[in-house]
Amino acid sequence: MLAPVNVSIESLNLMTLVPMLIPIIGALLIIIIDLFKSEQDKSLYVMLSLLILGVDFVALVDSAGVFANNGTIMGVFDVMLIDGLAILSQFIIVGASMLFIPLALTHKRFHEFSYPEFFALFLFMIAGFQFMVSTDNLILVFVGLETASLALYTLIAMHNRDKSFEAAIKYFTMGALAAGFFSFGSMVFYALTGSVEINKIAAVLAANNYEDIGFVLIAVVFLLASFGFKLSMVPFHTWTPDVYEGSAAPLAGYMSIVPKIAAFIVAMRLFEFLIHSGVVWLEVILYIGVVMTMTMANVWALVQTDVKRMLAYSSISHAGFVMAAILIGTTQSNSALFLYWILFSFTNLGSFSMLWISRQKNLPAHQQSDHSYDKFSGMVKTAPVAATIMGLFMLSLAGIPPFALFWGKIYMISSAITGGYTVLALIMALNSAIAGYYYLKLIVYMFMKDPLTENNGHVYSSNATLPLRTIIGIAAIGTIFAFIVVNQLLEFVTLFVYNSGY
Amino acid sequence: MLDHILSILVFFPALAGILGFVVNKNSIRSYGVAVATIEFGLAIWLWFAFDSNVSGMQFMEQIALVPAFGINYIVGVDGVSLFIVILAAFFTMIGIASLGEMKDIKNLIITLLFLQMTMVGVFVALDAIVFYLFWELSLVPMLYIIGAWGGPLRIYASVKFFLYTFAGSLVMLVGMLFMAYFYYQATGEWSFALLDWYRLILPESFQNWLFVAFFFGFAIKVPMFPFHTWLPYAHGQAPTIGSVILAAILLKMGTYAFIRFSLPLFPDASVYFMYPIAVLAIIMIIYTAMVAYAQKDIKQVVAYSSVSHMGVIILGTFALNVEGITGSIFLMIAHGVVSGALFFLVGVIYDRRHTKIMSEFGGLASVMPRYATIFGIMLMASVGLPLTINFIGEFLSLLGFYKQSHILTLLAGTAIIVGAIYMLSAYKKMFFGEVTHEENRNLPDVNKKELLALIPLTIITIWLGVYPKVLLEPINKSVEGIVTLMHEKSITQEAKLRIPNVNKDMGLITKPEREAH
Amino acid sequence: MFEAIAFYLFAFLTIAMFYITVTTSQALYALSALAAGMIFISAFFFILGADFLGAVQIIVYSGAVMALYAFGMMFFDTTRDVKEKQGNKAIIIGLSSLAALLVVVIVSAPIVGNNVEAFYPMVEGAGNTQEVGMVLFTKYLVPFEVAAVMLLVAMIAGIVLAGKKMDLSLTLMSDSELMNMKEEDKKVNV
Amino acid sequence: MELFLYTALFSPLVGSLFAALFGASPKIKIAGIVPSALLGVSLFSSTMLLILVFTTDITLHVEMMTWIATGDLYIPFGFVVDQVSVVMMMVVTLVSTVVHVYAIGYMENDKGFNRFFSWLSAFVFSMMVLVMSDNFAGLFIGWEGVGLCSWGLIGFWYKKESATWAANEAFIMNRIADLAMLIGIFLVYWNTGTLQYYAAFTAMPSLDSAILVWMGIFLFIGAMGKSAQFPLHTWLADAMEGPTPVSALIHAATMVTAGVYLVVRASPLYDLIPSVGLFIASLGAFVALFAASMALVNRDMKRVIAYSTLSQLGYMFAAAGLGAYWVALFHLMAHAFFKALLFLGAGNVMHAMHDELDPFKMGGLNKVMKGTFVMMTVASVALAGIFPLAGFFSKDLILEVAFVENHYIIYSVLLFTAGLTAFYSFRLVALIFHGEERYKLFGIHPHEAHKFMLVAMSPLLLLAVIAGSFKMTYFEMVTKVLPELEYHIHHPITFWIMTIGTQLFVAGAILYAYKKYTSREIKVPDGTSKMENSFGYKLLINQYYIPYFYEEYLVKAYRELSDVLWTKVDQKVVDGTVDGIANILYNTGDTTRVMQSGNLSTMLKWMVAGTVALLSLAVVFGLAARYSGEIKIFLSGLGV
Amino acid sequence: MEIGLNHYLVLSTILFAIGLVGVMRRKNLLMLFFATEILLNAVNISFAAISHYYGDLTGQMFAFFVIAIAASEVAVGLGLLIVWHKKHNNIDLDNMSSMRG
Repeated sequence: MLAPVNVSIESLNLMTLVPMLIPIIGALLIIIIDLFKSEQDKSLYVMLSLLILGVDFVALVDSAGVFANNGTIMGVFDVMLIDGLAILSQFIIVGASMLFIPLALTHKRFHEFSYPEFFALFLFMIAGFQFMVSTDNLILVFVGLETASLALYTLIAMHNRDKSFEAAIKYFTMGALAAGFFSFGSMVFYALTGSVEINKIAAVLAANNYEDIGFVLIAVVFLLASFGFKLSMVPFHTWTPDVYEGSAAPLAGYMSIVPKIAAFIVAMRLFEFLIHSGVVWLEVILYIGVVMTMTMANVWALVQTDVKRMLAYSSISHAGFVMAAILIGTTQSNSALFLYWILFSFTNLGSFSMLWISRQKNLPAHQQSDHSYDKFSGMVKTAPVAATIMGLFMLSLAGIPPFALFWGKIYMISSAITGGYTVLALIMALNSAIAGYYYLKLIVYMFMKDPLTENNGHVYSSNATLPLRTIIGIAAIGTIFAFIVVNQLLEFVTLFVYNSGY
Repeated sequence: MLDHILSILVFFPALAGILGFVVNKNSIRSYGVAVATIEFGLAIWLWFAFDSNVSGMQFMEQIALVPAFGINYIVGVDGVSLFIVILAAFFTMIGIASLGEMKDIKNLIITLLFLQMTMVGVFVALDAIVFYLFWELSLVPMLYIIGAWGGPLRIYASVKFFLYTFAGSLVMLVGMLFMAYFYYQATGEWSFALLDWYRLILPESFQNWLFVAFFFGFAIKVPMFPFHTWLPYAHGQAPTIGSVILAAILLKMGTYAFIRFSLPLFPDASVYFMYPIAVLAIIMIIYTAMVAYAQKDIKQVVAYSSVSHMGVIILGTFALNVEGITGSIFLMIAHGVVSGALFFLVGVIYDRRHTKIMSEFGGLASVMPRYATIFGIMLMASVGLPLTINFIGEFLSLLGFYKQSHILTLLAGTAIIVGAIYMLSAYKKMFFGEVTHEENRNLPDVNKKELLALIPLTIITIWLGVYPKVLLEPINKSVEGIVTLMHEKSITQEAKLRIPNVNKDMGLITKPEREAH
Repeated sequence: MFEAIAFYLFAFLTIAMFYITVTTSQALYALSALAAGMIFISAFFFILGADFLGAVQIIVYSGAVMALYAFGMMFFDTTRDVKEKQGNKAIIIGLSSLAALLVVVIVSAPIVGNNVEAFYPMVEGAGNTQEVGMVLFTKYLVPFEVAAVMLLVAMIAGIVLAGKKMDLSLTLMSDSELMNMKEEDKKVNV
Repeated sequence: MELFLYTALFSPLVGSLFAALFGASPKIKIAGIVPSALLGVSLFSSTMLLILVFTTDITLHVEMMTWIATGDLYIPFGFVVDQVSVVMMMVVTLVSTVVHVYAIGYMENDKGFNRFFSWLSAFVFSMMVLVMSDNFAGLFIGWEGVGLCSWGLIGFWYKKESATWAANEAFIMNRIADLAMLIGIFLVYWNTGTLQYYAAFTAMPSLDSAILVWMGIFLFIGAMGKSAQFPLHTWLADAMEGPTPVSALIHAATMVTAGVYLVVRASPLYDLIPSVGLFIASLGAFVALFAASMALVNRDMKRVIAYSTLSQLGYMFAAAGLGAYWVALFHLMAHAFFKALLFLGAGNVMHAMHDELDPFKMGGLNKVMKGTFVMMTVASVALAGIFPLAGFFSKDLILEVAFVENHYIIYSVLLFTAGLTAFYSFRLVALIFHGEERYKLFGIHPHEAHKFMLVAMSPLLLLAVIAGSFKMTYFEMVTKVLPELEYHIHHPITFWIMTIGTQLFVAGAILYAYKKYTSREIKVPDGTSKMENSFGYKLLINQYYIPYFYEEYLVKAYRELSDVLWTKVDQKVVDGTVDGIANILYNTGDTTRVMQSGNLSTMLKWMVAGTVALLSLAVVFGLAARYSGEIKIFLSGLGV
Repeated sequence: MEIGLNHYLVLSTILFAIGLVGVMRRKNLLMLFFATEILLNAVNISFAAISHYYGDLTGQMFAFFVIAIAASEVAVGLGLLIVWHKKHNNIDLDNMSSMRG
């Protein structure tokens, strides 16, 4: 017979669950409100979500304080792992979500926002991501990942037009394949070590001195394939441009940030110890993968005719750039990853929001897609402020100082140099130069071409409302004045990363 | 106020640019002139306050920016940078003052003010990252100026300009980060401060690698052969004001950076690479001069001539002695004035005829005598006639390099021949002969607004040619400091030999302090 | 011995079933084969002593497959073959057999079992379901709850996507159409 | 006394600037008068300085201000008035004053009157800087300055294609030499540490002779350009496109002699390197003959005189090269007077003939142009070196020098050239002033020049006649600075034989010329005569095909090479590479974007393919695991 | 003839490979979903086997959650399938390539 289990509530550290529970409860709240009184205006749900996320953020600040004092906390039968990485990434997840959600308050009506379920699913998704990053148990990672992904597929499809269905189906199907890869990889690790917890896997492997290197590699291959999919590394990236194009612009922007940071955290937890224990193969593979992802994505972005697709490829390239941090695997590089991603969130969300406020429902005849380059011709003449802001985001993405991404970029390249990856640093630098071309292309269209005849500038803000403008303003300010906060950010991030042992 | 004069110089135009958005379109020109004049006044004030007897940095300011990563906002000025800063202020002023009727003039003037910020910033920055910041940022306004107000190929030209320089400077950035890493290894602290880096003595192989990394950034900016092809496009397509500022100031960033970074940081590498670079410089001089001769477009002639002259500057820089480096700095200013003026002059005729093809002209000397005269003076300055500003620089640069190599100097000296060839033949095509095109017969001579820009430039050209001492003295002082530093830092025998020992009795570190009193 | 026979038998059967599933052009054959395969897999679970898992497998998949059947009926004329344009078969077969081969090469090597300890050992005398429950509600309580959320999400997603509201796309409607629709709604309500 | 120095130096500049004020306005007399008057001031000051230097042997040395000072380099605007420079100053100011006054008349109908005087005075200023400077850099200022003014004045009639072409040619050719000069200056600086004449020359004897040789060669190449020595001589004949006063002043009397002046100035250097001196002398002798031969047949009055100038410069170099600096300087001075006179006379003729230059189209002008006739004849006699005119003293001396120094080849060449000189000079005189009045065929009505122009020329006439008599005074004076070498043929019989022989030879040449060219058979040549078709004539009239060679093989080649460099190398190769890289990237994107076919099935296949690729790599690695050590070493090379 | 862990692993791998074939081969969305189910089930066998051989319950847990995930995926997948079918009246992947490049 089984002996009864006695567990004290204190030992469970239930507070580790608080940041995830808040959005779940919030989501349920939204469903319940809808149950009692349907047909509410979307603004209610937007503000409610914002509020919930705000509370979540405060809760995170609180756990950050606890972490700063006590170090890493394990909770609920050691499933939860609240370390610096978890906290930092949750900050990014929740912060980016807070920037995202007001974008629902558009001037035009779009299908998804008429559902209260949209907001509920959104909050569930956040919770899923939060679980995913704050554990080292592969089971919870998997479940969290799937929760978030399933919600995300739905959010994409809810935009309700052909392209978004297509995007959702593509994403979903490939996601299912990736899920298969993930479970296979985990299975091999389990077979090797009898555990699905990363720290234990690491311990057992180290104790075995990596004798079953073949098995380790199989596991790594499948896990790499699955996270390669999430992080859209070449050649697992193929969904990215299509999905971004198919989904609503802000969601695309969101997808370029939040799911990726979650995946980065897991990848960091999974691969870091392998790299440090001298699995050269992984190093080589990651090296190739990083370079391929950066370069090829850039090269494809060059030939795009649609701004959103271009931004999709560009975000692939940025992800590749950041992936280098995991390859380098020093405290500096991991800090650089967070710094980069925080700064990237502002800029990238800002640029996708700019696309969002210029979203048209009916495309004019000459326009092939929602956000083709032509559309932005001569924007500076008809909408100078908007053009300037958009230009700013592009410059920041290109890594022109002193805008936000520049600081991330130099810290990342510096970490490559410090880590001994000189060639990689050079490749990273040259890729930035290639990337310059397509960002510049938009600037060229906006600033140097003449406006199309029927374009009176209204189109660039046809979807704008005060909340949208506010978000863009915040993103712009964050992009321009990043240099003021970079130091604090850097110190904060480094402290958290260092104290988590990465 | 003097304590912060450099920051004011850097940020005043940008601030004014932002406020300029509010100014009405019809008054923006006056606003721009006013702002630029104030800026120029400040620059002149800086000159007066500048102590020529100090070889080190003056008016230094330091604000922590990202101390965790060793990035600080540090600015300072010495004899090397002082005059380029003044020149930048000057050119922006006369550039705005002489602007003709153009579309979107408001955007243009605001852009120019931002450009001014970046230009001044590059020359006063003493932190590598801050330097890089302004360096990169300067591309953006220029991109816009060329791309929005340029000729038919403007987009190609501007994008090429941007990407080419951008690519080069990214390699340089890697070099900078590497340098900081070395500093970190040596001292355990991150620092991008140039003066900190000066104290670092690197092993020779590292010096060479880093030199190459920096070289890419600088060489493309200069632009050195074979990285020069963006320049003719940029100049050919840019509006007058763009070409003027590009030639007068932006190109100087590269050569300035060689003196500010490459020489003192990597003295041994500088010696190691002296000959290859000199050979490149000579190719630049002769080859681009020949290409200039083949041009049909007067602006292209001036553009290629710029490259050719930049070759002399590079050569002077890599003379690695006081004469050569002083000469190259002086030539930077000289070339700024002269090529700026030449581009102005090309702009004058372009405004009237909307063509720059030389065969469209001919006989202008009788139609526009004043124009021809000023053009002639600038032409003679450009070919380096003594008592014009260019001569001093060219003479000193070549003189300096002669110490390093006789035969190469002889080859480089052909600059004065080939320069004369393309310049005189261009002048002949445009100004001499009978008036062959009817539309040229009644062209108005230079007007007051244009003279506003051209007369000061002419005066400077001759004044500084006759009395260069005002500039040479402070430059010389700072250059002596640099050469001393290089001599003391160098580790190879070869470098010790090549770089003269200027002050045999003075230690490097104590030098600035001693001279300050 | 029994184990070996059972293993090979069911191995053959599952492979055969799944092979049919992925190759047949008859939707109903595929469905049936899939269902059969699932059942055979549960047999492995029973062989391996994971009774609870076996039960869950049968229950879940019978439910899921029933649903699939329903859809299959809905979407296809079950009497006809499903036409699928096939691209390069060599790629498909090559890639998958290569994948299998490579993995098999490595996997067939014996695992070094050193240092592997059962963190959640099976307890003698307790039934499998009991054991599973014990672990599930202690160690895996959080994943379990998250899985509950996941199912909720899936449910909501299914409802939303399959719901009638999706028929009319607000995204594609122009402003005037939207206005008309609102007015009609009002009329209906009145 | 410094005041005189400054007035001598700067009054031409003031004059130039004054005239420049009216540069763009229509002709105004005062723009010519004021500069001329200021030149008079300059002449006066120079005279005062001459007297001062002559009487007191003071060397006046002033430093006006610092020009360039950096590192160890220190170059002031320093001026020195010593025996040598004061002679040059006298020559320059005197001839220029004359030419200025003359030009007031000569240019009276020219639109560019004001501009002309501005340029001309500027030239004088540059020339003064050149001769008065106390250092090489200052010399170079003047050197380039005269080059500039020469450019401006040759191309004065800028509407004429040939004039502007000649101007550019002159400038560029001079530039070639200037480069060598610059190199010479660099050599001086880096080896002596200074550019001041005095200090540099003091330091030179202790230097390695190889360095000195190089210095001497480079400085002399510089001189060759300015003095139009072979092979840089072609510009001088072409420079005759400029107004005649310009030719008189610049291309006869002053600027072209700057090279000689440089060699004389640098005499301490050339004394140390006799081998270079010999080369100079030989080249001088060669040029003397070479130029004279071209003058024999030329049908352009001014060009004939120009070749004559060239030839005389050859004499000067021959003298200077042999160490007889004072002789060279003396000939320089004498030559300045009679050659300027000759040119100005030619100017009168041109005026009279409405810019006709072909002497064959003239003839018999002595009837209408008495004054000019006299002057040109005297000048020609002086040029030919007939006793007792200036040319005799100076030129004969050079022959003596060559003889005494035992350079008999040089001597005989120079002697032969003297005959040629006499011949072509009087060929010209005969063709212009004697014989048939061929101009009538062309309907020209010649007239004598303004009186005041003739008056203005008279000082030159006077000097051309009497300059020789100053020989000894001059000798005493300049040898305070220059090596004091007297050249006496010790044996009086040899001396007399030589002198008289030379005189007879020359006189014979003159007579022959007269006989040949005053005859009534002289027609305007039409290219049919036997002589005109002879090889020698063709060779000479085409200037030994040297200009043709330059044009065909240097200028054209340069132009074509430039075109190739631009269109092929710069656009195709250099820029093509840059664009090529960009295009490769772009095309890679364009061709590989098919990977993104948009078909889900393909995407899934890619994903599986990626995994399989990783797996294969894993297997490869797994198999090679035991070689991991080697792999690591290999990868470390990649910076991994 | 002992059936060891490796046997199960190999079986699992083979089934997984069959799943991959399906994923790559199927152009019909519904049939594609079958293949993804096969992938997950293939892994489950191994989890159960490892769990059995190590005497550790974690594997069973994992398998349990995988089943849950598979079920959820079916729900969402079918939802998408229905939507698509409603609009296009087919579920062929080849008709699903409006976005490319």
